[in-house]
Amino acid sequence: MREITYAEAVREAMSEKMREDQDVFILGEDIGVYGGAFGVTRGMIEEFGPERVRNTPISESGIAGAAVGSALTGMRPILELQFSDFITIATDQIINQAAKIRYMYGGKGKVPMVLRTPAGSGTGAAAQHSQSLEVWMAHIPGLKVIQPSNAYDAKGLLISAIEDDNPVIFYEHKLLYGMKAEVPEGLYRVPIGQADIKREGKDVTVVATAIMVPKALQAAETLAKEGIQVEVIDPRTLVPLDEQTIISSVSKTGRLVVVHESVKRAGYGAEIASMIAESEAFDYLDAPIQRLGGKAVPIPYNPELEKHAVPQVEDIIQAVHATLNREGA
Amino acid sequence: MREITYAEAVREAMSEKMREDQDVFILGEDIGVYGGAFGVTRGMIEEFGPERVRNTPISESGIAGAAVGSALTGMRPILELQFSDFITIATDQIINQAAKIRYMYGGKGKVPMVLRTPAGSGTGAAAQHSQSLEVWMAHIPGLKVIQPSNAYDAKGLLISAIEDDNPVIFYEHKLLYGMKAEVPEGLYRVPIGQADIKREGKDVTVVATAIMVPKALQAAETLAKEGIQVEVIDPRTLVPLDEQTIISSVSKTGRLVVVHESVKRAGYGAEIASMIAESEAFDYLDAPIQRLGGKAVPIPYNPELEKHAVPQVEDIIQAVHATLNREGA
Amino acid sequence: MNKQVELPKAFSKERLLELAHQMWLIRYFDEKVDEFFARGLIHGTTHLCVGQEATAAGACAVLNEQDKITSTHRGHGHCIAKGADVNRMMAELFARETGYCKGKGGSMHIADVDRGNLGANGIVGGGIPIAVGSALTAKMKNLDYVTLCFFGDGASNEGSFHEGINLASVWNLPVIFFCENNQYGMSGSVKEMTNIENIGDRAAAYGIPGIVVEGNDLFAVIEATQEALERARNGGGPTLIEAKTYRWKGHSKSDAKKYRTKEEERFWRTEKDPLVFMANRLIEAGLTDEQEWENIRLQAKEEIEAAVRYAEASPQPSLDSLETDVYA
Amino acid sequence: MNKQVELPKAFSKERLLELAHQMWLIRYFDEKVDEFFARGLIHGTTHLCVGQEATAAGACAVLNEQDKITSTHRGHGHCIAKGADVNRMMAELFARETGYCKGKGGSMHIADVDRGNLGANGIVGGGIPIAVGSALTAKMKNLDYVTLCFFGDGASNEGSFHEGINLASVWNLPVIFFCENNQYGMSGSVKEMTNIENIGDRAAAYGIPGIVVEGNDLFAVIEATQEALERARNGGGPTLIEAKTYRWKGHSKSDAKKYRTKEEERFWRTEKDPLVFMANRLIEAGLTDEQEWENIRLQAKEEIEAAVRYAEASPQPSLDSLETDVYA
Ligand SMILES: Cc1ncc(C[n+]2csc(CCOP(=O)(O)OP(=O)(O)O)c2C)c(N)n1
Ligand SMILES: Cc1ncc(C[n+]2csc(CCOP(=O)(O)OP(=O)(O)O)c2C)c(N)n1
Ligand SMILES: [Mg+2]
Ligand SMILES: [Mg+2]
Repeated sequence: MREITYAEAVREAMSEKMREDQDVFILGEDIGVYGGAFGVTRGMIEEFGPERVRNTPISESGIAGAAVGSALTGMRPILELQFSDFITIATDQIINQAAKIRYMYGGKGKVPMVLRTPAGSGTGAAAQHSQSLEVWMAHIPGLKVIQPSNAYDAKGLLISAIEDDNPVIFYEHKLLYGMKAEVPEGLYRVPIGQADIKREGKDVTVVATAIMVPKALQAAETLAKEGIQVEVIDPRTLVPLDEQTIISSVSKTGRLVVVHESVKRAGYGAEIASMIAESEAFDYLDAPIQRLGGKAVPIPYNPELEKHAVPQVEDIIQAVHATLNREGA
Repeated sequence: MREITYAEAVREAMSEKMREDQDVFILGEDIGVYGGAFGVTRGMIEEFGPERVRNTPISESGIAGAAVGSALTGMRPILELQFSDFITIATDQIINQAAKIRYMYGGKGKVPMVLRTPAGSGTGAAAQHSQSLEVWMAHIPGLKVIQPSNAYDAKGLLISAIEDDNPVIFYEHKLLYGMKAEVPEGLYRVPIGQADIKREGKDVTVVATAIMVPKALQAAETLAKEGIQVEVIDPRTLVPLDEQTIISSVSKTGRLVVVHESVKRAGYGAEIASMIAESEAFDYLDAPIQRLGGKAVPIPYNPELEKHAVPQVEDIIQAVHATLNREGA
Repeated sequence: MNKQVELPKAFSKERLLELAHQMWLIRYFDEKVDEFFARGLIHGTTHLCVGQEATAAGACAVLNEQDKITSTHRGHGHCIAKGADVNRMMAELFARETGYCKGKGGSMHIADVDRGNLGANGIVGGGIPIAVGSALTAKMKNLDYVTLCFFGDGASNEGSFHEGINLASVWNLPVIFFCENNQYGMSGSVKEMTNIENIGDRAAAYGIPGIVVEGNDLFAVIEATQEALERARNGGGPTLIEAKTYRWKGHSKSDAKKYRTKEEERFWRTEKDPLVFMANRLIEAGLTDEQEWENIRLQAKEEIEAAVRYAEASPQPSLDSLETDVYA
Repeated sequence: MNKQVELPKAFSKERLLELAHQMWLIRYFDEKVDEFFARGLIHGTTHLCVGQEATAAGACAVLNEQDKITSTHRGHGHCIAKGADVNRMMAELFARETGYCKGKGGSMHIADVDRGNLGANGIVGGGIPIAVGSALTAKMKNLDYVTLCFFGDGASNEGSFHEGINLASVWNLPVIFFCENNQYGMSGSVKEMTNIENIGDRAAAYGIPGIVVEGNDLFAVIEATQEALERARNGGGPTLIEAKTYRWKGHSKSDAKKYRTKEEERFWRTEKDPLVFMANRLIEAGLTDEQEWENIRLQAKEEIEAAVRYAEASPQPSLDSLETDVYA
């Protein structure tokens, strides 16, 4: 099958849905001829025109609200925020409005919108352009939260997200944009709420998200050479979370390492680790759960510092070793 | 010793610091003759005048930025946000600016500000005025996060917060405002980063925050009658977190229940539970950790529904029973 | 702003009396809510629009059923004026299952999306960009409706006001930004919170027309809104209307009103009551008399009593409903 | 806006030539950064202000050492104009320990708080309320400094613009809002993103003076800023200045510039170069000649080469520094 990049997969999902459904449109800053800050919408305004690929003023809260209002009245907007850090300017509309409208209104009205936004460090853009705040959104009832780790999942999940009748926050990772995978043409769906076992193994479960999935797979590869069989699980969607897949895996392996790029303290890894600590898998745990996450620092500019601010393949390998060197509890 | 309410304690901390230090001032919506949405600043404009008790337009992002800018240039602002839900409008200034400035500037500049804001449900104010989003702030490096559960702690912690050279988010709970405790006159400090054992016990550790502290104490009282000795720990400050006090307690009791009002999913309880699951206390755990938190719903208006959306005394009692009925793992 | 406008020609006598009835409904609804609050029989908080009946009624009077509104925390009047059933509104305030939001929303979140009320909003200014989005739908789907966005003088200092109006302007959307300037936010006087005479003048910052109107004169409000509505329907884009009015009551339940004088309150209550103004105009024009007017008033009053009975007789929502309606 | 302003009387010949030198420094600094970026030797992203030298230099020319600025993502010019050391700036772009931020901040976060540069900002509009806060300090502490807040045309559509200026206006603060209208945001043309002729006209929405000025004319910028500065120092409150200019380069590293025409670019480069304009004026006035001007240019060029050498010779920050500087 042909291979395309993650960015192309995201674009293709949007384009195919827009061809099919007139209610779907995109809005965001510089998504027109500029093609968006990361080139994801490149070429789309040429196909769909400026009404449906709608360049906006620099007004994150205004355009988020416009997305909410248009969704509430029958459109299916896709809002591109240039950097996920800018959710901080749009949070009222996302979490006080979009997430709560249906509930506050007693089950009437719906807000079928997708907020797509690139997250993560590794591009030298420093503290205000490199955050991973997905746990904020995962904490808010009424939202769904998606973090695809490869091009195939990105396309299939984005199609599901666009078809979903709820506000969906769709995190893209900047360092994944250029990575290729086999991606079918045409509409297909990856279900929201289904984790994916990216690699099977019996010795230790590594739950990784977004850019940490390829890193975990790389770590697993190295560890396999030492005879350690790592099972790598990608939740793919944080809300809803496919708890069962993770519980089953940990019940089998008895060991869990959770890894994400986002700051470790109060990151989503804490939810996964706690969920396991509360579940029936607890009784199968042979070692303390290990969480890996970003250090408690803003992302620095210097490339070496930047790299060390978030987990690397080596850290995952080390964590796996550490958990295996533990006697059963 | 005289007893005063939590709201009075907060006011006294501000007033005493303002008498002592000309750089301290308050800004916020309706904090003047109105006395603030919850009456916390009542009487202060009469003493300190409108320059230092500065009524603002309804512009959360603007006034948060004004606080940041004034702190960066030598003042020590206290920003009152009327409801903690409105942090959603000020998050850029709080987390992209205040929290990161010093780091981004390579250790130069400081932002000694306190953001005081009432959180929590129980007042019938419904979904947009009842949230507990403290975990958002706890996830952000560069901030300190405080959640006092009684009048004594509120005053002592607020004084510490005002004297701290960093941005501090100070969560007050609406239902605690009217509760009284013995509070000394004059300046005293409760250190930031020191948990408090509100009740000693040997059978199970309950870590509770804010309004859940009095509820946990009530549960402990009831359980004591059954011969169950609950240790109730109030972290008081989420960042920095006094991990050691919690680890020691759990190592002693072997059982942990974490309870907060905030939505359970990806709430701060997940951080506490995971921290324990990773710590040396793991080996002492005799039962899975139990987390109690708000249900995954926006806070509803109806008083009965509202009550059931967040943990109640009964739920804590049940969780303690459940954890005690478990065999050692 | 102070000239006396003509009675709206397009409005029959019946329609005008209907509006009188509506304004009385609004007044009595909020008077009743006030009473029940004071007696501790309603929970939460509430923001009453007594004294502001003419802005709600006048602005909505020219809208049709397809047109939409976004409302505010002080939204009971907008809601009634957009045609809501006072029974279900009152039931919502009583947190009953029969309420507009099944008891989940309360005063600040009453909505009736199907009939064009996109909802009250607890976030000051929060509804402004949402109204823009609604107008965007109309434009993109080629629908004929106009969206009218209510907000207060206080909200005009929020970033959402600026961003929302700028968006609507550059996209030339069919939306009316309707500012009810009741002189105060919670306590902050518009004179201290802005440095300009008229909020309507802010329209110039977006290249759209701004109109300042006497908000307690129903007919002036109708005239201004009609003009804006026609512009919007004809592709002329947004208008900012500022209607000067006054809230008689405190901001919300516990308000000592120290930020304003008793004299000022008395002036607005006695000299500028929108209902007295309307009665005088209609009687003057021979369209009603004191007896009929009194009947209308009593009729509205009784409907509100009935709404209370309806609400009180309605069931509480079941606990099972706590976790429903989160997702569609 | 198009009248030719007088050379500023308060400025000696030496001072004017110093400004010429500064403008050349700005130009060569950013040209050099561009080159190093293209060669992959600088990391991250950067926003160059080549073509906009007169706004940075002119606005800062009237400020004293105590006065403060807030800057933007496109901030190298502001930084140099406020007196920064180009060595330490370049070292920061090279992510070295000797950089202004010890390599932690990079292009978008250079600050020099002690000398009144409160920092560049990666958030469009983010610096506006911060400038207001800085001005508030001046007022509350009775300090004599004025804060000048740089931002772009794109930023003027952010809520922070509206909230910040309104606050400064009602508090009558000593602050100058200085909008560098370079015609585009990232790609969005100001003509499509606002519906008005001049961003300066938005001042009226806050009851403050608005000035629109030719941004590539150093002397016009100086005159306008001087007027605003005096107003601020004398308790007259804020001013909004809009300076029309143009960025020669793309928005940031990868910009095909499809949103504008080659002709437009050529026009600004050839007809409106702020350095050519300045040279002509000074030579015309007999304050310099071509030889001297050329020497100034070469001197600046060499300083930038030296800055590169300084940066390249500087050490990388140690890994230990990763976790320091988070808290004070
Ligand atoms: C974003 C936000 N800030 C503050 C509040 C608290 N608050 C509720 S109503 C109100 C005053 C609003 O004033 P205005 O817009 O003039 O409307 P009015 O109450 O006068 O109808 C305030 C400050 C809020 N609900 N939302
Ligand atoms: C809040 C926010 N939104 C979007 C961006 C991405 N961005 C960076 S610069 C820029 C354009 C800014 O335009 P303008 O204010 O005119 O400044 P200029 O780049 O022209 O100097 C954009 C959209 C950002 N950094 N911050
Ligand atoms: Mg008002
Ligand atoms: Mg620009």
